[in-house]
Amino acid sequence: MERITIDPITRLEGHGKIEIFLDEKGNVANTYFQIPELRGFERFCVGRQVEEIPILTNRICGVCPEAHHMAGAKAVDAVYHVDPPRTAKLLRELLYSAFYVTDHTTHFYALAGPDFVMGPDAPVAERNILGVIHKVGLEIGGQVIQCRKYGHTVVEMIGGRKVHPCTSIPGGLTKGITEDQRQEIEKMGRWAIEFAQFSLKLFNDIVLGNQAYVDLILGDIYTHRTHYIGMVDENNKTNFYDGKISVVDPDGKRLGKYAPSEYTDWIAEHVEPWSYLKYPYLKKVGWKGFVDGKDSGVYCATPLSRLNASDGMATPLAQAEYEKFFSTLGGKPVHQRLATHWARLIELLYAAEHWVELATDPEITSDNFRTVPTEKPTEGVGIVEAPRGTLTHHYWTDERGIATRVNLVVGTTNNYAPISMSIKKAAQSLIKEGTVITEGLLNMVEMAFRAYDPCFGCATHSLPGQMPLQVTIYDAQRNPIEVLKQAC
Amino acid sequence: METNQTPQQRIGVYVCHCGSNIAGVVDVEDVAKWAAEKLGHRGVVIARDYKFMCSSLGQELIEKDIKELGLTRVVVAACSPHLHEQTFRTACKRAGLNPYLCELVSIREQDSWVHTDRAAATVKAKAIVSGGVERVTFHEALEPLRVPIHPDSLVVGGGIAGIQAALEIADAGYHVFLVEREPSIGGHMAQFDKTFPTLDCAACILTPKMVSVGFHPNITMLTWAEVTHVEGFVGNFTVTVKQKPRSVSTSLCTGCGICQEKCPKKVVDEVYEAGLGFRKAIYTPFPQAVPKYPVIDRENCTFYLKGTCKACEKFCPTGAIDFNQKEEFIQLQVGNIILATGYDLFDARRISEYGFGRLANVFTSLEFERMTNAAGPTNGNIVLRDGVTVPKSVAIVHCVGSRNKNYNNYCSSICCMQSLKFAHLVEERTGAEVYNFYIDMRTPAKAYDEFYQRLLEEGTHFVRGRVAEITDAARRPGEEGKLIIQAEDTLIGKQRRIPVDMVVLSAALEPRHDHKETAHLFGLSCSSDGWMIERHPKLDPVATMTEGIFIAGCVQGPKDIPASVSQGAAAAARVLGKIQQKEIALEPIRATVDQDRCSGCRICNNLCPFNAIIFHADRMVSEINPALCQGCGTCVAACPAGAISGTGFSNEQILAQLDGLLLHNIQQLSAIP
Amino acid sequence: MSEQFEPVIIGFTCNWCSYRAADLAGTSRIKYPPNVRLIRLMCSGRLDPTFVIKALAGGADGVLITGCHPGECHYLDQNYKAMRRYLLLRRTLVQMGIEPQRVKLVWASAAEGARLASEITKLVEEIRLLGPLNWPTSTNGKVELIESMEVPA
Amino acid sequence: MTASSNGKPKFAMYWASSCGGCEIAVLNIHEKILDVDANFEVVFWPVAMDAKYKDVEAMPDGSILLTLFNGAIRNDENAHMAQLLRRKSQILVAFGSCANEGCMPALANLSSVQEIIDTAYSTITTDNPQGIRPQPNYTVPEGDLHIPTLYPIVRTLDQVVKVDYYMPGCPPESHQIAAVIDLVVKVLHGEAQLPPSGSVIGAGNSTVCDECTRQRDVKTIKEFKRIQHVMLDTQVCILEQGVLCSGPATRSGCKALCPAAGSPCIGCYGPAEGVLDYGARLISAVASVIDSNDPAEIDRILDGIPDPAGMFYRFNLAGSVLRASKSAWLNKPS
Repeated sequence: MERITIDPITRLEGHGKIEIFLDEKGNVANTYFQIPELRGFERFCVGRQVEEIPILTNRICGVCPEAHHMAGAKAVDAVYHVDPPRTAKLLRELLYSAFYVTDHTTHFYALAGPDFVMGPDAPVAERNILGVIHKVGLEIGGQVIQCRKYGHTVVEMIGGRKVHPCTSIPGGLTKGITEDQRQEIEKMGRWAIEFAQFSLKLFNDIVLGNQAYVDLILGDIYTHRTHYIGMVDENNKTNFYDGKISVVDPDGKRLGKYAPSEYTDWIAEHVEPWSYLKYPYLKKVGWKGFVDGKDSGVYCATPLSRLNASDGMATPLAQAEYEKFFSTLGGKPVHQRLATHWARLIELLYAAEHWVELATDPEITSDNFRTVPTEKPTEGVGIVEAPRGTLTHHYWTDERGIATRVNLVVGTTNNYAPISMSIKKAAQSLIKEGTVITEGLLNMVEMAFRAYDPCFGCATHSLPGQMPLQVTIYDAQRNPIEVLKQAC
Repeated sequence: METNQTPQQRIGVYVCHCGSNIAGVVDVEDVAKWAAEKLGHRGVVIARDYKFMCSSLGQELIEKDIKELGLTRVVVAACSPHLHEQTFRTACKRAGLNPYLCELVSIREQDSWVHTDRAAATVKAKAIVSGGVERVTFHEALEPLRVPIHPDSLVVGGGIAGIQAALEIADAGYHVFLVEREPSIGGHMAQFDKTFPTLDCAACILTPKMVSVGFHPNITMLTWAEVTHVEGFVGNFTVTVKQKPRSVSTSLCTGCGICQEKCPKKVVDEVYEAGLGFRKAIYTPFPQAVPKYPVIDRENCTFYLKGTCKACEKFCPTGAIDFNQKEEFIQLQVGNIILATGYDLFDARRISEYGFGRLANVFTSLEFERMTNAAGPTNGNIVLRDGVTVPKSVAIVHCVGSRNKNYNNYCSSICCMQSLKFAHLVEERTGAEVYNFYIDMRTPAKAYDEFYQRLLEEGTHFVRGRVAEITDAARRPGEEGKLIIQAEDTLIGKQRRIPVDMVVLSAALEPRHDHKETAHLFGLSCSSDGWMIERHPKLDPVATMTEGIFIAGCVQGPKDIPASVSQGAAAAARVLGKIQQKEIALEPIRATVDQDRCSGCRICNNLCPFNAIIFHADRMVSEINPALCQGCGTCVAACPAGAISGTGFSNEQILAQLDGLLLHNIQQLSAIP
Repeated sequence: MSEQFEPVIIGFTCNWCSYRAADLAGTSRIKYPPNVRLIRLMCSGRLDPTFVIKALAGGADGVLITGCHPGECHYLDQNYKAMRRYLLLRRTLVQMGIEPQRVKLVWASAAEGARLASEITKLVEEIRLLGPLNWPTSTNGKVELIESMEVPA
Repeated sequence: MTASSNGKPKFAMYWASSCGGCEIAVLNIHEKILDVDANFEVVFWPVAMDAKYKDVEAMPDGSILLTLFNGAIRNDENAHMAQLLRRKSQILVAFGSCANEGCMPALANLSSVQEIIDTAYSTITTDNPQGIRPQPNYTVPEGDLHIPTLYPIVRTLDQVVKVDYYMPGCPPESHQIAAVIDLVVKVLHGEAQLPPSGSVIGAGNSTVCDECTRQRDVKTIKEFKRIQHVMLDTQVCILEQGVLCSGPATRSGCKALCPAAGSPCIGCYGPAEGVLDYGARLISAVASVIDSNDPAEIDRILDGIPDPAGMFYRFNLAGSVLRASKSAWLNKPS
């Protein structure tokens, strides 16, 4: 049997590895997407002082430590049965919105951008952020860097540090912000709104304006009819920091909403012996393997999922884009994975708008940002929407507040099954009777991949969408007959 | 691992046989051979064994190698550094090697003397040598710290030992401060009548010394005073003395004694008269008191209690009475300190079966001393409590509170002779029958046993056995109204009941009740019995572990007058020796702060009991004053930044020694038998 | 020699009390097992927990920390600092899977040669019962095992 | 000095078992990144470019001038890459806490791998009736699949290969990274000298307190408190307020960010110069200032530190003298 190995960087580096097996006819028999790393946070968080865990779990992922810090913070609030003052919540959410802006920007320009801006067929060497800058103009590069700077500035102001924030503790934050800082934050937020609008316009002009891209997006290769989940507020509008998790089926029908404490009724994780990463699925529907449809518990948790699972966006500009999104793509739910890039930009706009809302809240500079817990610690769940999926932290403690048990269902993990399915589908559509459209294969698989913005830092530790692929095609004797490479 | 990066040195290893003391248990030749073979890669260029390394020949051996082989480090495996460290350091110095580049490791006290298994002891010796080799590699060439010695001295305690010490130093021409807790110097000896074995009058030999102390131009007497604080170190002590208010101006008082006559308040004299006699509220403890000035005992003085009286003031011809005197604190600068604080007498009440305090005619030795004293409460007459009846039979009990695991294990060493003295005085003054109950008769010193022989001839009865009980419960005819001594006569192996009129208990000498506080105050340590520990029990009996602080008399352990006097003189000689040196070389074991690396976290700041660590708020760094640092290393161990290092006991040295002891430096452990 | 396990114990002594107690044990010819090897410090206050950890990691089966009795420290009260460190270190070592009995704090004055000897004898027996520590980083431990070890299926 | 075709020396950056925060920190030097581009030929940097592993293997030994290696050694792949890059690089820098001392993920060294795996695949949400455990080698109908083998304990880079320089921090602060890049560029232009091999770079030579602006007094601690239970005074030393702070023992260089933000230093910059065991230092310091001489009371006070190993070895366990708990070493569940 012939075997194709798609191995990011190399089999020995191991940040995610794809094995494609062909049958005798040369068609795809099966594909395996393996995650080769386990660090065991669920074990070594046990025995720690529970207030340490939001800092500890930062180290799960240096790309979205803010997400882990927030989920952890909410979990320890729950463990101590303490409700932080409104100011604390505002500040945490402000930090989180700024982080979202940075993260989505990075992904769109550095990772997804090249595919569209440069075009899928552009030479490898140009298909990177520098290529984008050359094409669209240096000032864009400048603005992307500017946007990252602004985001990290806010994260540092509220979170204490640019990477791995440290200020969230049970009952609130260890610090507030001054009026001067608030003004600076507001200024940066208003800039971010413009930048987000500009980005949407860019997407509009370059992508939606180009029928080839639109066809690509709507193409069947990238379509999966899965369930979708995403956090919504009390008005069922998309929210990143707080609310309930809305679950919709492939027809867009809402199966229900669960509160953090109820997550175990909804989510379960399937284990395969050939990968360290588990496969979350909808418990109520059940695990039916790597398949689409209403009867399969496979679900997706991405910007696209969040839009599918919500009734709209809580801010006016983003709401408008939300409506345009679904009307353009033929109503809810949207199953085409490449649309995720557009959805991400809509979230970018929402995050920027919300950033300013929060920065202009009169209570944001109040020094009432701590409530000292008085109750005995027990158990608590904290959920936030990480950019790459719903993030759940669940801690149990003894009466001294020492963790006795920890469970984590992490952002990208939610999408492990759908990603595997997309890979298989891409492979199947491109490998027929032993003929391999190599150039396309590489590219298509990579794009399928990138739509999810997979962050195996969260599951293992490589970077979002940083999946430079190398495809080696082996003949039946397992001799490499062709090697192709692809940059991000 | 440290061991791989140690600078290469040329090390000589010298293993001592110490006759058979070490060689008897440790295979010293093998140890030396092993060191040469197995530690060559660690820098050992020569390893020898020798009968007595400390002998001049042994030392020459080392010096020769230093010169000829160009040794840069020396390890001697022999006895405890506390015995011969200096010896070998000096040897190195003679050969031109900095003395601190020599390490003496103990394979005698810590190996051959405590182990019997030859093989195991030899392995341990190898490990110890290996530890020394690794450690010495990190030794630095050091210069001893030289500090000037303040010529003045402090003697604490005005008993015979303290008096002797003070006079010796003062006569040599140096100034002495003599601090005494009581109103007068003299101590216990001033309470005695006769002294054994010569039976000469205690007062007659003591008073002249007291007087010369009083008049000596080089002695400042601070009586009715106590040391409250000691700071600094050898050569440079700062001592704070609390002068309790006498309520009498020493500049005006002539010591005429009228105040004592006129004072209406009689007080039982628990201290000097041992409770047998009375004194006034304003008093000098005894007629020959030095200084002559009385003190007012404010607890008992009517004026202080009721606010009226002032009889003393009324009658004082010089207007010396000063009711408003306050206590003062005097600071003294001294170079050396002699501690001669003496002993407390065992409280015989603790042995209830002996009935003291319950049975009227049971007396303690000190009561008896006062009774026999012509100037005492009974004018020297030996009588029962009623003050008139002369006893017809007297029992003297030895070892009361001594050599008894319930009280004190030790022998108080003076009781036997004291009891013999008592027996003789009873015999001489009353002709009564005298029974001495003893466990063992201890009369070792000059002319002591002769005195015992004399007593035997005088017809004193000696019963060998510990007294079980003293009771007034008569069981047989002839016992009525008597005190019955119940004891086993171990010589005839019989229980005996002996009725007597009077019993004298030879009470033990005990450490001062406040010996722990004293030890802490002066930075000394006490044995489990409570006596201060000397630097060496045989070779250095008056020095202590603390440079510049000496002990003399009973503070070091029970002893009689001659022994106390000679210790006082010996301590004085040691002090004079130090003063003569003018300056003293101190072990350069000190901690220092690396100013660049100190973060000013202030963890170390209150860890130093000698206040050697100063924090510079301007630069936010801590610094150590080498003059005050005593080198304990606590701050070195505590500094979280590793910014404090300690010479002589650096992390490198200790960790290297550790690796050596664990034989990490040896490639294959199989090399060890 | 018999087959029984002979532990190696590192003892830290204070120059003023326990080291002299060891000397006294020697001069009094009091016997104790040869398993302990002493390091002299100026004071138990000099004891850096690093020394204890290094000893255990370096192949010692036990560590004895000695100092002057409370209140009798030659440097007034530095031995209390040693006690505080010891109590915290011991809690940490337990988490590292090291039996607390392997590290012992004993007060011994310069006069207590006999006591020091009997404490050493006791400790040797206790550790003999516990068996070897053989910490993998030590020469007698098996540090190679981590290169080779596979996750059990 | 090896120059590439375009005359520029070769640069590489790699992650082993890490979180990616180090890469983010490097990206956060913003414009400075262009200096790297201008002065180096980046031959291997998974985050920023297509990384051709086979090409790296093909390079002559020592042909990469500078490699920044972040992440700890958790499995055989990490170890393999460490050895490969050691061979190919003239200067290998342990970059970030994981490579230097293990970082927080090395707290895994308190448990056996077996416990870690058993825990991960039996959590409350895991649907795993047959108790499946991932296998390094597994045969599916179509063929054999391989995933790396976890080592019993997490190791630091220099426990696997020789390291030339150490750059601590979780992650290293961007201003420090920029400073180091400046230095290297200067060296390339012969305007500066490299520090002696084995040195720590991109950090201060004191500890965090040196950069902390809080007022400090002598320390006497009667009670240890948990941060959630105290309203910390923003002006006063956190440790003096009874909350454990690693500042005194932690190498300076971060500008005391955490204390400035009202939370204690967690120690990510690791031990100060010449310190053998970070945790032991901190234990010694903290215990020394406990304000009691009574063993029973001291024990009561110490109950305020329920997880000493976790607090004192938060970042440093893999780099500590003991390196791991006995159960981890022997892979025997405690």
